[in-house]
Amino acid sequence: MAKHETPLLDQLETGPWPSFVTDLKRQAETKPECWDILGILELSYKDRITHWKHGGIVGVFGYGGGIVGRYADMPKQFPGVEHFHTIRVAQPASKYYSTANLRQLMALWEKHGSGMTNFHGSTGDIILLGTRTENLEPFFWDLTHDMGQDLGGSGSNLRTPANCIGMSRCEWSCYDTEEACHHLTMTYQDEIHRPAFPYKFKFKFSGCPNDCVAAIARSDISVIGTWRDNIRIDQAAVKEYIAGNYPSNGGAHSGRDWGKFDIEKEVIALCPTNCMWMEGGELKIDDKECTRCMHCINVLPRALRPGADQGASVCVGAKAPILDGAQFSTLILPFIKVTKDNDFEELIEFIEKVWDWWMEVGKNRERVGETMQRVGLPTFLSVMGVEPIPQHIKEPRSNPYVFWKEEEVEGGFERDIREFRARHAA
Amino acid sequence: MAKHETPLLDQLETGPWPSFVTDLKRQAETKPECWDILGILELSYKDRITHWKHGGIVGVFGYGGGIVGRYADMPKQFPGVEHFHTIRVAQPASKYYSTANLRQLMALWEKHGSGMTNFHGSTGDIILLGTRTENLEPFFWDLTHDMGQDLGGSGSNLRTPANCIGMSRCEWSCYDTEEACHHLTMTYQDEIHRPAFPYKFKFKFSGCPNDCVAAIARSDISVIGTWRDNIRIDQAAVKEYIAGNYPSNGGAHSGRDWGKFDIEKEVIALCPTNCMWMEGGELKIDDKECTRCMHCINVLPRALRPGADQGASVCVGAKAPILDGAQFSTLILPFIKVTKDNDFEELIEFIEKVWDWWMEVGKNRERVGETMQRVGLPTFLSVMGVEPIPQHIKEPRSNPYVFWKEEEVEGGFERDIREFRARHAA
Amino acid sequence: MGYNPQKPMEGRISDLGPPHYEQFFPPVIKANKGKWLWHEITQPGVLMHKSETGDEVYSIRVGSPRLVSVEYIREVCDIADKHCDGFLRFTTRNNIEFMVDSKEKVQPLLDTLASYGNKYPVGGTGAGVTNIVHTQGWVHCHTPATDASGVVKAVMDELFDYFTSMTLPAQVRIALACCLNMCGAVHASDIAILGIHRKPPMIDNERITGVCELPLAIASCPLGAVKPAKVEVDGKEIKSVKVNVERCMFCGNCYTMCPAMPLADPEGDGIAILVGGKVSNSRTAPKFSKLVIPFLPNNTPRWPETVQAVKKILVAYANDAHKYERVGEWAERIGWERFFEKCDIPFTEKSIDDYRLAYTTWRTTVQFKYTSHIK
Amino acid sequence: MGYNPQKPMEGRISDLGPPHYEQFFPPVIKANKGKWLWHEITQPGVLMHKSETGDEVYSIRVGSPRLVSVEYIREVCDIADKHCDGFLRFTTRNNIEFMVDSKEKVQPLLDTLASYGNKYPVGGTGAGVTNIVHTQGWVHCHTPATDASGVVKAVMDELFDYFTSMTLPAQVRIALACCLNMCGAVHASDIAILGIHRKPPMIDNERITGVCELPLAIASCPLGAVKPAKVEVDGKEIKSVKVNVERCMFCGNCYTMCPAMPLADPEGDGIAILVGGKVSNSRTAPKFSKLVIPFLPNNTPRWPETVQAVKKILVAYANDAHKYERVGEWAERIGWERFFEKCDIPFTEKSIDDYRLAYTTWRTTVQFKYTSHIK
Ligand code: SRM
Ligand code: SRM
Ligand code: SRM
Ligand code: SRM
Ligand code: SF4
Ligand code: SF4
Ligand code: SF4
Ligand code: SF4
Ligand code: SF4
Ligand code: SF4
Ligand code: SF4
Ligand code: SF4
Repeated sequence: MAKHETPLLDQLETGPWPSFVTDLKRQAETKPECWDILGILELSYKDRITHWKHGGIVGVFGYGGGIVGRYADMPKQFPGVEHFHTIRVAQPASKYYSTANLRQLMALWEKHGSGMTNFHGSTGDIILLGTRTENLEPFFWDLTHDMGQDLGGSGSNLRTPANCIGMSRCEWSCYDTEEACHHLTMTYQDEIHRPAFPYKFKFKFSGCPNDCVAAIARSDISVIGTWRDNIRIDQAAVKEYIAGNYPSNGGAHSGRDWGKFDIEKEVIALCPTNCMWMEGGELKIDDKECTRCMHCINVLPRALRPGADQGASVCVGAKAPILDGAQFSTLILPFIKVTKDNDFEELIEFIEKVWDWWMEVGKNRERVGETMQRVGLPTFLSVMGVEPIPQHIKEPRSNPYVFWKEEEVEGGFERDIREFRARHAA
Repeated sequence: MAKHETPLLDQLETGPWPSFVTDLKRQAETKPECWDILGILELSYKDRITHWKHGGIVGVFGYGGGIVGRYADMPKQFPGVEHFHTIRVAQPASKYYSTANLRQLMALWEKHGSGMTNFHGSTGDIILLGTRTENLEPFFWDLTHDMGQDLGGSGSNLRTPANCIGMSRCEWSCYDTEEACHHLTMTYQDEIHRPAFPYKFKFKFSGCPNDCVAAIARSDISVIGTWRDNIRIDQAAVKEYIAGNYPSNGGAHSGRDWGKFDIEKEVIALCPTNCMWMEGGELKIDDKECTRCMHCINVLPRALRPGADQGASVCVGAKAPILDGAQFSTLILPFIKVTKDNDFEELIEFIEKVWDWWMEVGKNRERVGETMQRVGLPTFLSVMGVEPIPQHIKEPRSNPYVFWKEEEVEGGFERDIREFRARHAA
Repeated sequence: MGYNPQKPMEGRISDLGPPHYEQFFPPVIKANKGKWLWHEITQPGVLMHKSETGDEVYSIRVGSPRLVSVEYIREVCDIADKHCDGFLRFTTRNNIEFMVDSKEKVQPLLDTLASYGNKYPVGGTGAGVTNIVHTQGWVHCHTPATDASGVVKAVMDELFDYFTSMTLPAQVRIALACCLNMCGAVHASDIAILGIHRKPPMIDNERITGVCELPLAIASCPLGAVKPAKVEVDGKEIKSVKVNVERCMFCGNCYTMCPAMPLADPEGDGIAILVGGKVSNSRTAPKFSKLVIPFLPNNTPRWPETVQAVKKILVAYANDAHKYERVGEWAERIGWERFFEKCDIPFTEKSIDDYRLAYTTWRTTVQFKYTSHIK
Repeated sequence: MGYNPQKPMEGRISDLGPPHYEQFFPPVIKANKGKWLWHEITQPGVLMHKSETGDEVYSIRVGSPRLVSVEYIREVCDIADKHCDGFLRFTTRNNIEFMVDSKEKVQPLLDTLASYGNKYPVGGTGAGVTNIVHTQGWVHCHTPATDASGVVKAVMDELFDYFTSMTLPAQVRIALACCLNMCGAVHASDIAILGIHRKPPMIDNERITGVCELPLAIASCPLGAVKPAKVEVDGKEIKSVKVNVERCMFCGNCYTMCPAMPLADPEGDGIAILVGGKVSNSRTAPKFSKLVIPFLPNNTPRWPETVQAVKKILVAYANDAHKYERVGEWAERIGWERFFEKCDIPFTEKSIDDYRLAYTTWRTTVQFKYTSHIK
């Protein structure tokens, strides 16, 4: 039944990890265009080079993003993938689904597309992989009308925000990442769908410094939960850990015999700030020295919890390496409250300040982190109206090249060389 | 008797630290030009600005360095310092002197100069501070003929090399810094006296990683002693330290009560590689993990000594911040033998390779460290014929921007776009 | 009804955004959101979260190839319908999580999963290897220097036991990106598999006029290697560009801006391995991955060199690192010179940075270890 | 005889180099070179080195202002003649060392030194403050932004007790440079006192033609702030330069290249304080000093603001650091936010790098401490 021989891809059907080739082949039985996916991919395996052409601007009316155009360079041989545009469907926060919802979406995709998907794309969208130009509008119609759902982002706009699972199933979340993500996504539908930025822009929301959505590595604005009071300690539970009655790190290391749990070695000595110690059988923390790295909490989840006065740190400017090398986000707001109670006011205000500025000064295809590098962190802070504090930096500058402003220097910059020379002959 | 009132400078005659003002005044009694030093300095204290003009090229015949020209911008008021050139006299290695030698030099300076000096300049020279142009040749004549001594460096040449006290009085020196410094200084008299480099070039020699001549911070070639076998341990002495019978760190901390010596806390826990431990009352070192930081040896000088197979690491490229920010020297040769037995052959060969290259590619006023930055470390290593090893870097690159060379890539760089397009339609 | 191409604007709905997440919560999640107290990984792939209400939720994590069919998703829905009241979720690393609200429901679910053969491997938790975050590769993208799904399949086949167990010193996050655009967090992964080009772009002079804005193409090059040029096409002089191949570091940014500058090539393209990145703030700050193997060939269909390289690093790490120590923390503790030795990776000058912040990576101390690198 | 200006080349000798060091060794040094086994600081300023021959040498270290007269050196020679067989040495930090070959000879030497009043302070060893390495300042140089010897005198008066004792957690190396050329190791000092300009250069159009090579002046500016310009001087148009003051960061490199671009100014010039540098490889690698106080005025003759700033940092360090911990190691352990707080130094944006490698200093983690900086 195979439309193309795939001797190379067939070799990816062995081995314990589930095989996308097997899956494609099964799907091809009902969606014959999948044979052409297999065929063109097999050809790439033979040629060791992609067979997709460069880009192609397609979309649905009124949206500047959400679809990535794609055409095969061998349309004759593989007519089923001649057009092979992907559709990015905005995922729900935390990526929970009902099977009803998923089945409905799958039915739509069976009707309008290739039958193949990515659950999920790296940004967070549901990726529907491959369809023809003429199917885009009908699919979009059904998606909006039948399912009440929408496309995600692509292009120079706000990309689909994403979040870690947060409070819905994690004990450490310091704000409601789902609600923050959803609320901001809804607030900025226009920014998601209609490109007006110098380049792409991403939000990601993690509930604590473990950063399970990798916000600090790959979002222009990274909102990462934290607290400002003391780590909550259950001393009885500490004792249970010491006694070996609770598994360290929630059992994460139970596959190997690491010996008896040793609180000194495994917690206290690994605390990066050395702010913990045992005293009278109790675990003590000098919380003002704690940098909330999460290590001790991670290792002793039944004994330690983040403090109760919770909020988030906001960092700005992460991106992939092109062009200047990769950037992590830089800490800009050490602590803000992030809550629906005030409609995420502080966060929204900050975001819009960043945007206003970046839209004005950002160059074409310049991520906000690059703009920050170009103008310098002091300038960025000043345009944001954020007072510079040592928390913004790892360490003070080691070069002495300070840009003094004229108004800071007594007497200003203007001087009379003749008057100077009268006192200091050349 | 004072020729000028010095109410401001007079305030520097109080306080416990010896006063250069008092010293100047006393010298002024026999060398009246010192009054003008005081006078012009007092004026600077009043005006808060220097009263020396920019440079001025003076020197002795046949030398391109050794003298820094200087003229006062108020010669009328301060005729004694109208010309105020400094003379850099090459210091002996380690800066040992006989009083006979010093007295003779002082007599010369009393005769030909201002009577003021710096013992020593930051590079290491004896600085004779201030004389007139017409005194330069007579001074040089007397210096060479009567004392058999010579000028040091200034300008775009090899600057006067300097060294730590080394084997002559330090138990940790891993090669003879004095002999190395002296030998290379004599070898390169021409390079010291006749500028032919793109910019200044400095050698400094420290006998061990404590680096008491700050070589790694301020010399284009930094030769720093090290060893490649095991730290020598006297276990009996270790016991004495533990018992509190020997003062830790050679008594360097004896001014304060730091409590009883604790080998675990003060040595083992501070070892940056964690390669030490106590076993059966003995101190053990896993020497292959040791990075020879010196800390344990510093703390236990009577118990530990550098290994016996000694030599030096050679680092390249330190400099002050202008223009790119300060640089420390970068480790290039992890270990070489540095010994008179082979006339410092390995070191000399390396130095000359650096010079040959730098003189060819270095731009005007570009220190070798800047040239290294400009061409990149891999290129520098390759022109030096040094095999790249991980010891050259703190960590591997985190960007993926590798410059592949055509010959490294199968099939080379040349390709036929038509042939490509035949297989990959645009 | 449906879309009517004759009246494209009629009845159009837009800006709906994603569905509200709450409607997809399994009941036990809905009831306990914000009330969770602690968790425990009861066996590889099975997490138990305990609520202050006394409720428990068991999450069974299942590896997925991410590139999945409609049929596959339907099958997953079948499983969720059977065991999980019709709910499920996906993790940030493309695993599937089936949640049940009591311990008793775990084993039947595991049994169902097992009944599909190797299709739904349970694991990816704790101190093991979880799913490889990856990108499109030859399945969809125009700029890849390698495939994505195929490499991931080959690597995960080899590392399968690390997915289903928790025997490593810490979690190990592996990511793959098929070009330097690095869609994902390859730049901050314990082990990163990165597609790279090694040949400079060709210039398609016959097409460049129509498809490129030359000033943008020229400006796109971070190293100024793209220069304006005049060339003759069919006897007519046209404006085009040329590339100074000496200055090219194969980033592909020019191709992103200009389709007439392709750089892909069967021999030129392949994989670089980077290691030691991390994202979490646990103990140490986030770290970038560092390039340790500059090139491995695109040896389809199973990339044996890449698979072995990843495995070798993982095994060396597993044998040597301390409990809780991530790959990058381990490498920094033992020193990179020792890392190369322990992993038996030949060191090349390609690992030495010569880009913009390069000086900060030079070794400006005489602290080093004697390894086999020093002859 | 002497130099004969009529025949300048006659009898000229050159390239003699420095005298051979060995002739200046005190006998005990000559006899024991390479044989030393260990040392001990028997009291502040007094080092004892023990040789494998059983010999001992006692070195008495004495602080010197470095800027010293012929008379001063003669006096030092008198002391060395009296006690040290006519030998002495200078350290790499401009202290004088008098060496004697037995313990008995120490006290008489100390007594002699004491007889000079405060002229020959004994100290500068071990965990204390040793001499301040410094430069020329207004005594000799053309580019200084502050004086050298005067500031050092004022600071050392205040820190005198730290020179004569060993009560600090570790050695503290203070250095002063009077301009950004940083003659010395100010860029790698525990505490650095640095003269800085804050006004852009003036252009002396009347003199520029004769004294400057304009292309060199233009090329000298690392930020391209110096541009060619045409100006009128005495009714004639000449070629000159102009400075874009917005881009100037007052490094003074243009003045070094071109005397017609002076930038010194009584109000503009002053002192910046940098801390946390080190040179030794002990425990941690060499570190650069970091700018923590951007500006203090040239308040002659005793620079009280500078003196107090240095003292404050030193006291905070003395109170808080662990044994063996250098200033920079302490700051990194407690975190720079805590450093500013403990030293009671107001943080300003001037401490935030915005030069070439700036990004590497940004805080790319959510690890931080709550200090008073967070409102
Ligand atoms: C589909 C997806 C990869 C995947 O398989 O998951 C993807 C695919 C593409 N990315 Fe991406 N990026 C995807 C997530 C990312 C991420 C990860 C993230 O968002 O968390 C990054 C790194 C983070 C960041 O934004 O820096 C990322 C960094 C890039 C870049 C480099 C951007 C930069 O500023 O350095 C490009 C280049 C560009 O924009 O021209 C890029 C460009 C592209 C393009 C559009 C190719 C191009 O040159 O125009 C790819 C289209 C592939 C295709 O044929 O469908 N993609 N891209 C991901 C989006 C799916 C989704 O919506 O969920
Ligand atoms: C005298 C001395 C300072 C002192 O008081 O000790 C000194 C004085 C001058 N230095 Fe220096 N430097 C002196 C040691 C240093 C050092 C320290 C060292 O050599 O260990 C450095 C830092 C290390 C380095 O080389 O990078 C140093 C880095 C500079 C620089 C910056 C060089 C650079 O590459 O960044 C300049 C600027 C220049 O060369 O134009 C400079 C320029 C100068 C000039 C010549 C001024 C100028 O702009 O042309 C000064 C002449 C002052 C005068 O009026 O006499 N001086 N200079 C030191 C030489 C004495 C001696 O020979 O022993
Ligand atoms: C389900 C998920 C969040 C989600 O919204 O989907 C999640 C869930 C949990 N993470 Fe995570 N993490 C998830 C992605 C991440 C990521 C992001 C990534 O890998 O791309 C990170 C950052 C990775 C990095 O640092 O490079 C991440 C770094 C952590 C850490 C930090 C560990 C460390 O030592 O660095 C912890 C704490 C721990 O494991 O001790 C953690 C802990 C946890 C806990 C224990 C939180 C809790 O109490 O429920 C969860 C179970 C851990 C487990 O699987 O062993 N989670 N976690 C993600 C599962 C991905 C997967 O399918 O494998
Ligand atoms: C005499 C001198 C060498 C010379 O050729 O003149 C010297 C001599 C000694 N140094 Fe040093 N050092 C000398 C300048 C230096 C310098 C250079 C500088 O300060 O400009 C350094 C690097 C400074 C830095 O790291 O910033 C230096 C870093 C050390 C260290 C490393 C300490 C550390 O913990 O970082 C040691 C080891 C120790 O003290 O435990 C050391 C140890 C020693 C010993 C104990 C070596 C020995 O066994 O004899 C000597 C006596 C130390 C003392 O004074 O307490 N010496 N020492 C220099 C005295 C300068 C002075 O007058 O104060
Ligand atoms: S980032 Fe924190 S809150 Fe979010 S899932 Fe991970 S551990 Fe939980
Ligand atoms: S969260 Fe991190 S810094 Fe804070 S006490 Fe725990 S281990 Fe230490
Ligand atoms: S650098 Fe080493 S060998 Fe030289 S004086 Fe200092 S401690 Fe001694
Ligand atoms: S020299 Fe340094 S690294 Fe080596 S054992 Fe001693 S303390 Fe450790
Ligand atoms: S990493 Fe590169 S090749 Fe892969 S999907 Fe992203 S843009 Fe395409
Ligand atoms: S691949 Fe990158 S470096 Fe090479 S020419 Fe294109 S943009 Fe420039
Ligand atoms: S630091 Fe500057 S002002 Fe001071 S001596 Fe050196 S060049 Fe002159
Ligand atoms: S002082 Fe420095 S930055 Fe300013 S114009 Fe001169 S060279 Fe340029």
